[in-house]
Amino acid sequence: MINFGYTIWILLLPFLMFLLLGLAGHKLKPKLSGLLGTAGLGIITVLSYITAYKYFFTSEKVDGAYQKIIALNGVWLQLTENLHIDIGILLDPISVMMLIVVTTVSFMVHIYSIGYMHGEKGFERFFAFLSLFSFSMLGLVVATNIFQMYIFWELVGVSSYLLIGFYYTKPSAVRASKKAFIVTRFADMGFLIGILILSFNTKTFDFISLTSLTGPAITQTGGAAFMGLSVLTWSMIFVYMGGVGKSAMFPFHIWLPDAMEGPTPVSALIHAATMVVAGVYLVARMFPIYSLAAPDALNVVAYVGAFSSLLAAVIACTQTDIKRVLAFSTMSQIGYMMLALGVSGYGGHDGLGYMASMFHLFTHAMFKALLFLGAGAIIHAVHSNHMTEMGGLRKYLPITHATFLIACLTIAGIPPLSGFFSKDEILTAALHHNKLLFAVEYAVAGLTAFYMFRLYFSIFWGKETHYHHTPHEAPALMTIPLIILAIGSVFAGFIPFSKLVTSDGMPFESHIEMSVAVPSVLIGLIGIGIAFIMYRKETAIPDRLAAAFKYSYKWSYNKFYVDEAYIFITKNIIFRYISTPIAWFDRHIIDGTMNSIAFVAQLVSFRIRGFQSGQLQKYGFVFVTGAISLAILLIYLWK
Amino acid sequence: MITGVPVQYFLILATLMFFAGVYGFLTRRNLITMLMATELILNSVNINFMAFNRYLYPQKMEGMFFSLFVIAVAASEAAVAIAIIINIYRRFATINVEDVNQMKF
Amino acid sequence: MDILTLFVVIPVLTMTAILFVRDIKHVRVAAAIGMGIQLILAAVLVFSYLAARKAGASDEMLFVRDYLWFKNPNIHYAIGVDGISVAMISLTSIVVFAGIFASWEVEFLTKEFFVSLILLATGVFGFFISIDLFTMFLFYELAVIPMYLLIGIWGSGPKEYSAMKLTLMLMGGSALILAGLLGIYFNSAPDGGQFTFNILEISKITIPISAQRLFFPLTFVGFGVLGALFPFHTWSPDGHASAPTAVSMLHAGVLMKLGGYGAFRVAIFLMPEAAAELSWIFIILTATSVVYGAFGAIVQKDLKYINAYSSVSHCGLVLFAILMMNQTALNGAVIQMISHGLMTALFFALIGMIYGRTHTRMISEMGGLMKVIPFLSVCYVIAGLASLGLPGLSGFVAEMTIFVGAFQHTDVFHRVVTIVAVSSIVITAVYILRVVAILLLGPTTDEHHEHLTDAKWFEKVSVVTLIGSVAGIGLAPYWLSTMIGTSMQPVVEKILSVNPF
Amino acid sequence: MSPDKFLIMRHELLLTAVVLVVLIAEVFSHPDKKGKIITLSVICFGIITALGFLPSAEGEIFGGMYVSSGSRLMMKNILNIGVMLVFLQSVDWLRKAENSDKISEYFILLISTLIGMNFMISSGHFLMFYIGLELATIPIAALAAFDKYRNNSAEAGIKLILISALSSGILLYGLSMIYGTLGTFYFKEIAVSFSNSNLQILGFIYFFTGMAFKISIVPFHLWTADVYEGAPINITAYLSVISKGAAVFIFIIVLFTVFPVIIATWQKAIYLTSILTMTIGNLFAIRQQNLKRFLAFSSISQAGYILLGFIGGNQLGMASVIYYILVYIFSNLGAFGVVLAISNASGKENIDDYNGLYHTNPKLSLIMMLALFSLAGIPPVAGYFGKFFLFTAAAEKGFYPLVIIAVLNTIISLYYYLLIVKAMFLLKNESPIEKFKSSMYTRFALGLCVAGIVVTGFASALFEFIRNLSFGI
Repeated sequence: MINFGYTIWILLLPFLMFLLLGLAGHKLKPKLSGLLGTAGLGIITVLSYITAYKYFFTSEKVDGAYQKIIALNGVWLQLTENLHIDIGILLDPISVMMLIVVTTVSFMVHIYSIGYMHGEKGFERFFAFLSLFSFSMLGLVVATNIFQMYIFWELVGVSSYLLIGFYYTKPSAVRASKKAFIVTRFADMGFLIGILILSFNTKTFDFISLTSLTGPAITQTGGAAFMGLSVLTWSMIFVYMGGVGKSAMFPFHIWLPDAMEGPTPVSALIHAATMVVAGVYLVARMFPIYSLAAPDALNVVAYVGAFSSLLAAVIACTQTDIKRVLAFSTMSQIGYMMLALGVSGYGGHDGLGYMASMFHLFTHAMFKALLFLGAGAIIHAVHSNHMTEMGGLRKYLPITHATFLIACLTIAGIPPLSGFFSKDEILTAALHHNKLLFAVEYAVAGLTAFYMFRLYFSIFWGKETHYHHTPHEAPALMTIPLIILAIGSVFAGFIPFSKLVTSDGMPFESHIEMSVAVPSVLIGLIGIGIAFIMYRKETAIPDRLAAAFKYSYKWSYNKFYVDEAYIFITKNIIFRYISTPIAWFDRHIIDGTMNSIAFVAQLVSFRIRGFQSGQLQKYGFVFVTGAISLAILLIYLWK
Repeated sequence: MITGVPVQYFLILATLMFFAGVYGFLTRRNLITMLMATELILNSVNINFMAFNRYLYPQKMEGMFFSLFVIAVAASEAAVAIAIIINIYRRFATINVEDVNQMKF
Repeated sequence: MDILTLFVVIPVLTMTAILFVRDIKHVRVAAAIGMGIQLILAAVLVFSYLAARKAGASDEMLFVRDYLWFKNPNIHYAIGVDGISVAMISLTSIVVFAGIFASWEVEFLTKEFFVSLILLATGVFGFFISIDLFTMFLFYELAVIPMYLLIGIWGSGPKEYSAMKLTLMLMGGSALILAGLLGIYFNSAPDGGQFTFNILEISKITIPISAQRLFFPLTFVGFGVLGALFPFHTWSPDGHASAPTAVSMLHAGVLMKLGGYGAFRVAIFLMPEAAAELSWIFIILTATSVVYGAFGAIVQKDLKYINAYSSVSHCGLVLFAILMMNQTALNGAVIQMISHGLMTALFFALIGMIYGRTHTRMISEMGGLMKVIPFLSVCYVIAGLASLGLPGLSGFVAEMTIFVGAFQHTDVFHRVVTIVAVSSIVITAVYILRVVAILLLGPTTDEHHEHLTDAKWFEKVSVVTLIGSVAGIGLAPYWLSTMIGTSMQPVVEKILSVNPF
Repeated sequence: MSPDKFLIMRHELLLTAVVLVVLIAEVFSHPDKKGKIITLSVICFGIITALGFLPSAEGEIFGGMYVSSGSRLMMKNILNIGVMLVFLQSVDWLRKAENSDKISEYFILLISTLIGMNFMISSGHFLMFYIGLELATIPIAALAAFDKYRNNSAEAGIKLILISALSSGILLYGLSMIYGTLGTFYFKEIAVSFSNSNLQILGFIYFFTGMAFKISIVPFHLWTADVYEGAPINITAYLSVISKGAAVFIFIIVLFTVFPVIIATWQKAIYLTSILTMTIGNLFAIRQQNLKRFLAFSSISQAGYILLGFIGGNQLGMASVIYYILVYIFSNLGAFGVVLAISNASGKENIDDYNGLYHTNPKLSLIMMLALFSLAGIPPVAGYFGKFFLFTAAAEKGFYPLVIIAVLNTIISLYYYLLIVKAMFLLKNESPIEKFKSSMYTRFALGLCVAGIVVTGFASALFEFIRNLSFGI
């Protein structure tokens, strides 16, 4: 048994860094605080690579399967005798893999940000938030129990809120951050309810005992049924709701495009590589339950994933804001991962989808971060993020151009780039499980290739727009991360994932199925081709097409009006038809009742003042009547 | 023993006097008359006392004494009342009880 | 002089000291010193309590003192604390301390202000230490009545109206409590023997169920009025809106907790059978007020109204948890009392400071304050996050304990209602973020607000004290929750003995 | 019967002595030295108040017509204290020019009413009771009409004297029935031979109305407000505290010792009337502007609360009633003392004249607030304990509905007491009552009241003492 105790620093370091930069940041020099943050993250990155090495290659396996190792664990809050929230570190293939992803991308982004955010107001605040995010994300990844995951889940939520709203004087940014937080919060409510139901039935939060094949969750799958689904299924669906929110799946995807209001490095880190895949990670973490005990829930996962990826891909084809295009492509790719999980089985070769999903998560983190950082470099250069205001940038930004191209090819699934392998695995899994879903994903592959290259061509080729000042290549601090990530996304495909990250820890053989690979590559090429024709040089084709499919274009351009639906619900239903009436009711009915009591007292007191008429004889009359009536009452009526 | 006059007669008389007094108190507008009405009430009580004493408990004289005291007290009460009524007359230039209602409600 | 009585004596001494000093500056210094001592004393109490427990003191209450006061009716001056009251006492001393600093700049009738403020505090401390129903009730009313002057004299807006309404509604509640207490007293010896007001002794016997059916609602509603139980909460918005800063702090932060604490200590603890029988009514009411208060807060325009309604929601959660009547939920209730006390005091302090600068509480008339007064704004954001239950701050701990606890019920009704209550976390997020977005973020709307000055030192003291405690509880809740949990044992045993869930 | 037996009636004898002293002083003092009489009589009265506390023999004289027991002595002492306070407070008023020639009348009449009350309290026979009652009533009518030159005063006098004549007439009528059925006036004998016949109950009810008139219980209260408003303030204070207190004392004694047989009947009567009294008193008090009238109605509702002590017929009840009267003396006289002082200084008697009083006369406002809180039953002042014991006494016999109605009524009364607090502390006034300094007597009296209000509550020994002396059925 290897001692992983040092991994505590993976959590502590960024937290301390956050406290340092948050409390004393404004006293430090911006440069220094940036360096501090980056250095801290560098250390963590090193630590996690060491951890990965030790875990995968030196930790002993039990009959060939990687074990779940509790590096350390402590009770944080005792709830009931057997329910307690722990804070700890759980190491297993996926968490270690996520450690790599998070630290790597985060480190890159840190370096990149030093250049990108140079001279921004609140530089140190930015790095403080980044450290907070890294802390939360790592905590989420290594969570030993579902409640710890929920805790850090909320924390990543808030740090994303803070980072999206980083330019807090910009109303759009404020709105976006608010939207992101509330939408995900709503989803998290589902997550919480799921946790409550689950823990009520299993009496534990702990992942290991939850997911162990002999654990209460899987063995006692029965329980009271509601609408034909077992309690467990319901709880898993609720839990998945949280994942849907974080991973911007339909119908909770609306926050993701707006989240692009944040600084581009943030988009790269949070809204492309790490936080948004938390949902996928959640499902993967609970995978045995989904797969063995709640297959219906797993189907929900699959279909939601597929639909979201298709929707996103269609929308992405018509967006003009490059970051939004990338955002939708992120959503689409995550849809892939969800689908892969959804179509996967548990154990051995059935777990192909699971492996593929994790694989894709890994590669996607690389190339999507690369894309975003590239986009950042471009925006940095032209001070706009509308592709209509770009064109012919390839000669100004050679490095960015190269890396961006690599990334596009990767995401389009062109071999031998990493994207090809992961996507191929997913398609294979889908094909074996469900033809319909396969078809959808197949189409999405084509669309992906198309919109990515639409983006690529209209930025780097297309019409030469005259810029106010000639764009220039980004500084080295920004280009180096690009290059590193490019290398990563080129070679990541050759990592033998099926040996390392599998549903049950047992390595298995995976191979390229030509029957899937060839068509997928083909459709990718077709997509690229169409994009080439339409956007290589500026032509009238796009407009004519747009005119031809006016309505579908309009719908897609307006993201199928989901936002509008939401605004309707919030503004009209909640504000106008619930809150306002309640406020009114409270002020006028309830409070009115209270006041009316006083009023009634006054009124009565005014009405009965006639008794006190000042007429002596009336007094005498009342006196005598009182005496007599009292006598009658007590003698005859009420004896 | 007063022959042929049963006690009921006295009681009935007393009761009539009592309610006559009460009626007078409630209806007569003149303060003096009202005072007299109260005297009527007190006297009805005296009759009661005497009658009871004489007929039912002749061996003890409590009723008699009580009525004596009542008479005395009534006199003093009248004295004070009359004095105040005179003052009323000074102030209000009337002794009509209905005009003496400055304080009300 | 035992340590608990000191909690009443020191404020009294402070008041006398204030009465004798001449200068305004010395007045507030005296107040600050007195309450500082109180704070230290609270810390001492906490540590000596934990030490005593560690030493194996297993009684339900520690530091118990019992002096006969009136022989018949059998009234004692009986005091004693368990973990719960220790926690509440430390909460109180923190909030009062912060409140003194928050009201550092009271110019009008300063002496009287601090005296009444500390009088209120005296009542609260006395309430928390006493285990004799009579003394408890005495301190309760003692704590309520200064509110009238505090709001009426130093308040703002329709202060006379609000003060009168608040006082009368709270006193109405206490009237019901009085009836309930008498009922409990005369049923405290069902099988002969001496009647008693002593909570511990009453808890040993079972009050006849017929009596409970009458007196449980009386006491619970009576305390519920102070705990902002729907529909008796309407004093809260007006009262808070009109009250001066420190008073809102103390009132929402501490005084409203008297309601929850009393409902728990008297209504539930002494009359569990009736509680179990009738709880469903009140559970529905409280669940309503949780959601209702949150929704009501969404559309408010006045900062203090928003907070008042959020207090309705949060205190509703307290009563809700109390009615769930199991270990975890009750723990949660106490933690929620403490956490809400701290963060709402923080809120009101900040609102007062912002109001002192911008001279408006209408969020529509402010905007972009983050640029101008970063310290206060950041603290406001932190308070907001605490209030919407962000992990790492106290709100999360409390709410999660309550939800998990409440969800452990075997019957579906409780669980469904719990889910309803859970939905409040979203609504809370909505109104908190709405305020933060309008008030602090975005461009500065009013050019007069361009040149505001940030917090002064005493304001920082007040705010930092509170944030420190909020974060402390949020980061390391274990000791607090165990301290409460161990003291909760006897209560839970009594409850379970009569109605095992 | 040896003369030293008469020492049992020490209070009455001493008071009579004081009356004589004052009379002689009046006769022999130089016309422009009348002011001295005030000091003289106050001092004399102070002395006898002190003497009253000396241990005294218990027993009966005049063949049981006059009974003296510990509880009755205590009641007399309590009344003495109250009268002492009234005297101290009325010094400033008496020193005014228009009263210079009526000083000794004032003292003589007042003390003679007190003598009447003392006899009434220690009566063991209805004749003694009746004499005491009338002696306690008639001079007050004269006192109410004391201000010859004020219409209201005369009106108050006439209203009081006539209504009291009516009520005593009715009371006597009731007594005559009881006499007719039982043939005795001795409390003891009545108690043993009292049966439940209608005639006796009728007689009892007429007696009840007579007492109700003195205590001003609804519906026999209507004279109260007018008389209180019209009479000079210190007379009002006297009426509202001393004469009401005395009536309460003798009433509870009679109920407990003479009519225990028909407890069921009078419990019903008291049940009804107490609810009526509290509620009506409060409802009328809400609207009042004149402070004397206001306090009149407040005292009516207080009477309603006091009845809660009667209803149980238990020892705790009697104890709490006596205790409450003591507390009530301090609280009400505190309030009246402030009103009197202010009216002497500025002639203002309306609530809205009091606006912003705190800023000019903080001490007076604080005393007023304390007194009002005590009347409203706010801790930690004595009134709270008093009310608590009253309610406890009622609850002990299980009259919970009555208790709940009572506590809810206290909210209304709290409301109008707070109205005055509001006027004094919250409201602003462009022409407030200017700052003034009242005489040493007044300040001493108010000091005593405050001391009483504050101390009486916490001093549990006092309540224990009272409780040991009091008795139940």
